Amino acid sequence: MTTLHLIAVVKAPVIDYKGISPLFAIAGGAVIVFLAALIRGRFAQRVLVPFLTVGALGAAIGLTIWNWHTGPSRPIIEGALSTDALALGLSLLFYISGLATVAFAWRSIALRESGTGEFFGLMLGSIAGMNILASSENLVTLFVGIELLSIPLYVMCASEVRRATSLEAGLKYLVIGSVGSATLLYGLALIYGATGATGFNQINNAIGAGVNITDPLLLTGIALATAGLAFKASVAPFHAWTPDVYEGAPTPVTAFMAVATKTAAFAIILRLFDQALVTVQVQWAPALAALAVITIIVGNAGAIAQSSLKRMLAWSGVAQAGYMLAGVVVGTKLGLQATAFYLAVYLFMNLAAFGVVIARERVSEHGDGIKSLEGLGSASPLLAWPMTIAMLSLAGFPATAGFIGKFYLISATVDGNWAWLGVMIVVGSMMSLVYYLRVIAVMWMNPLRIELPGRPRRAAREVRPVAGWSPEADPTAQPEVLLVTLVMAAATLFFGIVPSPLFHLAHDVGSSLATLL
Amino acid sequence: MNVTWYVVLSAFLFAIGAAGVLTRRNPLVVLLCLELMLNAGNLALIAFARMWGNGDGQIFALVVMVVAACEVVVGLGIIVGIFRRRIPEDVDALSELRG
Amino acid sequence: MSATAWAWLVVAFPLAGTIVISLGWRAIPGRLPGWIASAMILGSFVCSVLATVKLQDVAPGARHASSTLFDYAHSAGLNIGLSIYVDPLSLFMAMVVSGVSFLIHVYSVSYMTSDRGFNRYFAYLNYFVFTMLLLVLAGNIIILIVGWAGVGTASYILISFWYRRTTATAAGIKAFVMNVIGDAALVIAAFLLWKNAGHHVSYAGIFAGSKTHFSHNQGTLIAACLLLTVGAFAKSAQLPLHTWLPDAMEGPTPVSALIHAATMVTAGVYLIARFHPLYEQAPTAANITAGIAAATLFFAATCALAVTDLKRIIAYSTISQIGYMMVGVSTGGYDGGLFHLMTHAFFKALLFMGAGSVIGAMAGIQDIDRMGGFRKSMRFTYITFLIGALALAGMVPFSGWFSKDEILGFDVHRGGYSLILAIVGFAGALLTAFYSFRMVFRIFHGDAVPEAESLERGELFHGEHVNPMTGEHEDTDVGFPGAEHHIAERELPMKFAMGILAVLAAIGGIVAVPGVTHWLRNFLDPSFADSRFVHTQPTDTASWIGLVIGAGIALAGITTAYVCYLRQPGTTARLIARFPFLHRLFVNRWYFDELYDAVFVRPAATMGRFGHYVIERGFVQGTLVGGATRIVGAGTSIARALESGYVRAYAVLMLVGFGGLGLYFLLQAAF
Amino acid sequence: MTIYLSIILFLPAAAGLLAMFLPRRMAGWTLVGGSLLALAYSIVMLARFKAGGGMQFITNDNWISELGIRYSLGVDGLNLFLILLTTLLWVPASIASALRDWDRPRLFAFFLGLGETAVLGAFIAQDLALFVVFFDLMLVPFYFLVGMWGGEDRVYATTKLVIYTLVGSLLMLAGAVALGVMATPDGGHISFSLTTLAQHPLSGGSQYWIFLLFSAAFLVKAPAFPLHGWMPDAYREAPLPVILVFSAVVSKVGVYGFLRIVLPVLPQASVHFQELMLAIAVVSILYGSVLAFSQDEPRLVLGYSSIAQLGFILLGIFSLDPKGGQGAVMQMLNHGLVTAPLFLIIGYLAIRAEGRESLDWMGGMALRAPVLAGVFLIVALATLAMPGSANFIGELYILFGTFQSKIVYGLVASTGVVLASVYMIRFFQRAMHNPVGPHVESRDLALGPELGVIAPLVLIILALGVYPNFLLHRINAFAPTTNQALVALKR
Repeated sequence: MTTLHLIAVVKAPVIDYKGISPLFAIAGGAVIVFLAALIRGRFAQRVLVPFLTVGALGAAIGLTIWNWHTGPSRPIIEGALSTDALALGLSLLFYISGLATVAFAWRSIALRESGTGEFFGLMLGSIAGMNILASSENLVTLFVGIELLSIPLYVMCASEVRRATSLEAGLKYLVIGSVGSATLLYGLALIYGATGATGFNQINNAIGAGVNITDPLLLTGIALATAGLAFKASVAPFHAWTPDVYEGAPTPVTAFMAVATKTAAFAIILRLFDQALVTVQVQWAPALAALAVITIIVGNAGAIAQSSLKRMLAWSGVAQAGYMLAGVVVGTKLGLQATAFYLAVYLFMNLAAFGVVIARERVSEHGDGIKSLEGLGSASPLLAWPMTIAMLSLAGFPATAGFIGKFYLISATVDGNWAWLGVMIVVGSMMSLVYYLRVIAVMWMNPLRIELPGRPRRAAREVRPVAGWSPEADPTAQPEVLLVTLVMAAATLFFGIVPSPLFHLAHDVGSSLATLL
Repeated sequence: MNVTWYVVLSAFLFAIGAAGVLTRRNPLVVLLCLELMLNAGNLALIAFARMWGNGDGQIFALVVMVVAACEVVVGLGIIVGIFRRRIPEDVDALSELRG
Repeated sequence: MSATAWAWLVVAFPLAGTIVISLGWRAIPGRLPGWIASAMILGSFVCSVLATVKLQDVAPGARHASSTLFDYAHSAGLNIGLSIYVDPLSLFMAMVVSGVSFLIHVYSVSYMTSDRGFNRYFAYLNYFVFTMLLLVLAGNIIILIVGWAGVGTASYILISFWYRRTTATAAGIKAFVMNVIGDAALVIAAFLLWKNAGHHVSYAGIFAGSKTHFSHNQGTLIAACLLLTVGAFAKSAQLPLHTWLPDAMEGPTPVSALIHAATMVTAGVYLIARFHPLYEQAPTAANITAGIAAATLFFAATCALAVTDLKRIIAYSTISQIGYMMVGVSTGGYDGGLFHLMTHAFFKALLFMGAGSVIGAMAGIQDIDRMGGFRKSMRFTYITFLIGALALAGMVPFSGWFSKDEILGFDVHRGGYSLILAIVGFAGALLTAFYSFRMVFRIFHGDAVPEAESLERGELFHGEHVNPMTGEHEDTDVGFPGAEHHIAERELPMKFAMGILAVLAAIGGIVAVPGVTHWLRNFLDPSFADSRFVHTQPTDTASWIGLVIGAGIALAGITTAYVCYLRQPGTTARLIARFPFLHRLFVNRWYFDELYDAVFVRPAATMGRFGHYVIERGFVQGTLVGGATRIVGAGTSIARALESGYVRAYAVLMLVGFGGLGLYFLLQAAF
Repeated sequence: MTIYLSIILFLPAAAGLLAMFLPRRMAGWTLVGGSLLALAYSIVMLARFKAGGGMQFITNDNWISELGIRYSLGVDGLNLFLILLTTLLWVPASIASALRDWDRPRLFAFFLGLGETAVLGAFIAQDLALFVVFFDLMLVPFYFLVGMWGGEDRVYATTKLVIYTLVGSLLMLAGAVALGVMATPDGGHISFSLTTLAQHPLSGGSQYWIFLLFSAAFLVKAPAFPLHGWMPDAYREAPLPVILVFSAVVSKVGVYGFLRIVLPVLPQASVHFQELMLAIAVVSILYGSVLAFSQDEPRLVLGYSSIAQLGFILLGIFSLDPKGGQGAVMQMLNHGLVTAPLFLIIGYLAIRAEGRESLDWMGGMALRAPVLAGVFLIVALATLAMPGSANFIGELYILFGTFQSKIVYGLVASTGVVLASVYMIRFFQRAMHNPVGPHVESRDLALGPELGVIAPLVLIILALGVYPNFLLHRINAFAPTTNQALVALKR
């Protein structure tokens, strides 16, 4: 009789095909890319497949804009997926980072090791996962999204199969990631157990109505879920995988993970906490605040004294996650907007930085070591300037988007009566100066010595220069990377001086969660 | 009958799995332990579904199984790659990246 | 033209001279800068005389005028105009200053001829006269301070005029710093008066305000007056701020004559005379001032007995004489004090000029033990120097006799505390007479030293250029008066200046001969009409008795000196052998320099080193900077130690984090 | 025509940007042209400035409405002369750097111009957030200028400089945001306009901690003891034209912030912490002076002396008395005006001592360089606030203000006057007087490149010494806005 009951429950959901079209574009694009990759020949591999990938992403962007709307979310698949400005806005970020990754990866070793189609197909799959995650309405789709996001990434990390560290990164990411998702799953299970619902809104209503907000089952569930998501957003103490995986993975993948994965993670964190669990904010806010502080401190502390740029950026990514978490903690509309704004800014400055790293590691005998930037200011300003802008922006200097982002976050914290958290952000930025400025110094001031406090590291991994390039090749030898870098740096500057467009987007995003005041 | 025992059992399973991940050094065993953790989640889901009398949990569990399968596949693939590189299959040996 | 207009010209002339000479330093040939400078000073002397004449026209009650060029600083309740104030007192000072300055300029023209810094010298000298006249004519206390510091600067640059001499530069910075102490004291005094006397900085305003705002002998007023005294003492080298003046003799001799004898150092006397209403309202301050001044006059005289450096002897005598003036003006004997100021300017400048002439003949050597027997070879110098010495000793009928004894007579007449001061004064007079003739006899009498003999033969002895202090040989770049000796005998301008001063020193007394002439008093009285002591003057008979006593003392002193140095040479040696302690005390100037070195200079240097090595290196760089660095470094190594690279360790970390979270939430659940 | 402050503000940066795209030789002179234009324009501004006319030449547009940041500029008695000081002193700095041949001169010109724009922005801004933006932006060009063209240890020095100063200004950022957010009434639109903030003062408690954040920023910038850790390295390593403007102009931004922001916006806190700040000021005066006369490097003599001088300025500000405030403003200008020539002179001395920048290697230079000696003497005397210089009037006002409110601090501070005379005269003597140093070749100022640069500054110093009221009369304008309120509040 329960089976009958089940059959009665399970019925085909209503699907809004317009709303789901971006997801289709991506998923379909993935399939097409996989198929097209079967075609032999240099043209197909070097041109067609990347072109198709770009096409899919472009289409997705177009459809997203077509779908753009503000206000409360509209269901795509009844009770499973829904779309609103939060989902749409953040998925735009996924697509942009996807495009950037295509450019970054085009000449990469990973591509030839793993095969073009596989690489790009997996990337599109991962983006699809992020898309689902961002617009998920319910614990199941949340989990599906997370896994669809992660599993391709595990592969991509390990895609340079000839390189031990790449494999190591892959396995580490897999193991830790699986622990994370298991934890998350268990947490979700407990939340379900406590509330009896999987839909976010139902959970919210349940907590509001029947369930006691101090129900240990629910709270344990929240704790576990928090841990699982914090892992994805590489929030301390769940950050440990980040530096290793970032360093080990092929740099384009690192760039992709750094921006897209983090954005997706924050998308779902925002949804879960500010939509499903907003009524118990008093309960989780202090915990998240504590996490944010730990993350800021640990991230910045770790980034100092790194001699590998990728590793340094990984640590700084951890720190930045801490800043953004502060925006989540306050649980206000302003906080949501600030976080979304910062996510966008974060994308620009990190992609700019990674672009330079990629361009350099292919030609420099120091690989991604900080030494690879030595004297870049005079050697090739075209690369030095974007890096400089990115670093200044990450450090939060004015006239860069990073400054506005921090400003916004701090005002959100103060506005939500979390002023001390704002001060913590500031303290973190102080620590961060040490390593950001060192990068600039290396590029411009060809210093007599780069002082590295802490224990000395082994020489940074060496990358075989791509065939036929001389070490002092000018950046225009890889125009696609240069282009992305310059665009991103320009965006960083532009939005530092004229941030209003981003503010409008952030404002729309803010309007999407009706649960916030 | 009371659903609590199922939950407790699942908790035990989860703990065992976690312990395995922490203690075992062979990547294959680690993968198995991860499976254990996921399935602990499944058990809990089923139990709660039973408790609430709605299907969400069961559907969830089905999805999780698929996912788990995918994870294992990827994991095994990477392990094979490692094996090819003649790296001893010992998770502690994979510690070149650190600091 | 009004009196103030002339007064502005008085100030303007030397300023113009300074600018012209310093800008035209290369264009103007030969001795011309010297003559330009002298002409400028002459101009301001004439103008001050004219101003005086103008002022005499009006009734005695109205003999004061002030004029303001523009607002110097005017905001926030502080209104300072760039203004001058003309009354008999200021004009008297102006005349004395410009007059003596003119003569000394003339003297310098030949004295400095062979110096490579000729033009610079006269630019400085004119600048000094400018600031000095600004000081005496200033219309409010702030402008007074401006002039006050100006003369300090001028004295500094002229003391270290021969800047290659480390001794000169050391003396310069010493003098400068001590003067700045005085300036600071004046600023504070100015504030106290401004705040408590009704927000005025002009003299008239301050005095009117102090009448109404201060009760008799009120604490604040005493404090203000004592601060004024500190300023005055710093400038006039009274105890305990006197140590810079003897060292200031590093400057060229005419500078010593002008700044460190005749004019600048007497500015303190002017200051107290100018602020006499305050001192009369705060007798305590006046008495303290007078007491210290009396101590100074005696102390300095004792030093003058013992030191053997010619210029320093005169310097100490200057300190001592200024002590007399200070006693005079701070006990109410304004006429006497200023009278002595004038006569002292004459005879002391004269003495310095003579000394300069002698030093020229000695090729820069200043030690009187090395001198002797110049009587015949330098007759003119001898006579003038003798006149100066007699005036200084207070011998009948020279100017010093009248002026010194007018002060002492007044104090005796006033009685009480002043009587004690007067007695000290008489004692000092004895010493004065002795040491002044010690100089005369040691330099001009006795057996002729080689320099003197060669001079008699008409040939000029060319000595090595040595630093008289350190005795080290110096490159001629340093610049010297006596590349070929400019001694009064050969140089007309020097003779001219010394001659005039000799006459003045001799007959300067006639301006106030008790019972005969009251020119000076009649002239000055309008400035002191409001004084309590304006009518407490000794009768003429009493004054004459005082004069006779003074003459007697002077005579006694001179005779003693005669006995010691001419009749029975070696007496002094026996005295020294008898009282070695006293001699050591006097020769070392009562160890003041050593004291200050130990109390101020060395501690300051130590503090500097301490600050540099301990606080700066240790605290600021070490603790603050280093500490922060170490903390961050520690955090870094911890964060990276956790990043061990072992997957399982990471899993542990995650579970720990989860444990923390779970614990927190369960606690939430519990409460 | 009205004065558009934006022109003054962005002209230098524009010139620097232009220089980036011109041939190397022209780069330096392009910047000189730009700074001269800015100077000329600001002189016109001075001519049109109405004393006592309150805030003038106002620009007030939206910049980032979402954050309530407005692009609002204005000039009043408080910042009028600081703007002029900036535009004036950038001229000798840019000339000095144009005369010297750097590597990468175009970049140098760009950063120097950017620096001027940032400093001007900090002075002109009438919106707290805008002020913060420019205040932080200032560091970027100076970071590069010191780090790329500095001495041996330049990277260490510049990193230390930027981190030190930015630690302060980041705290200020937090404070500023908090201020703006807290001051807005619920539902009201957030605003950082200084006038608005001054009208809605916060409650005492939050005023206090915000005050501390701001002071941290400003005291580090000044620098005041004990927050001057960056100073010795930066002064030692920075190229001369850069340290010239840094010491003469940039160091004023901090103390300016006290007058422009802290006093009007946080009155209770200012009164509450008055004694603390006065104590810091006095300690800075004494400590700076004492260290100044135990240094052998001219740059450090100036460095520590500026600690002392800024201590005086701080003293005047926190006397919370109109006289003190005006004296402080005046002293900012005077200190800038004397510091710049002193740094130029250090350059000239170094040239004549075979490039050795140490007093031990100098001495006796006056012999064949009377003009240099004279100029040096005038500037040195002005620096130690010799009566007759505008510096004296500045210090007089500061001391009067301090005596008025807290006489004890004033008395202690006045010993600083004496110490100043010690270290400045020592500096002068050890360079110009005494026997000739072994490696000194004494020759007078070259007419064009040396005298031509320094003479105008010296003339200005002299002119202001004769007629200081020229400054006071116009500075007076701001007194009512800040100090009166405080005085009233203290009663």
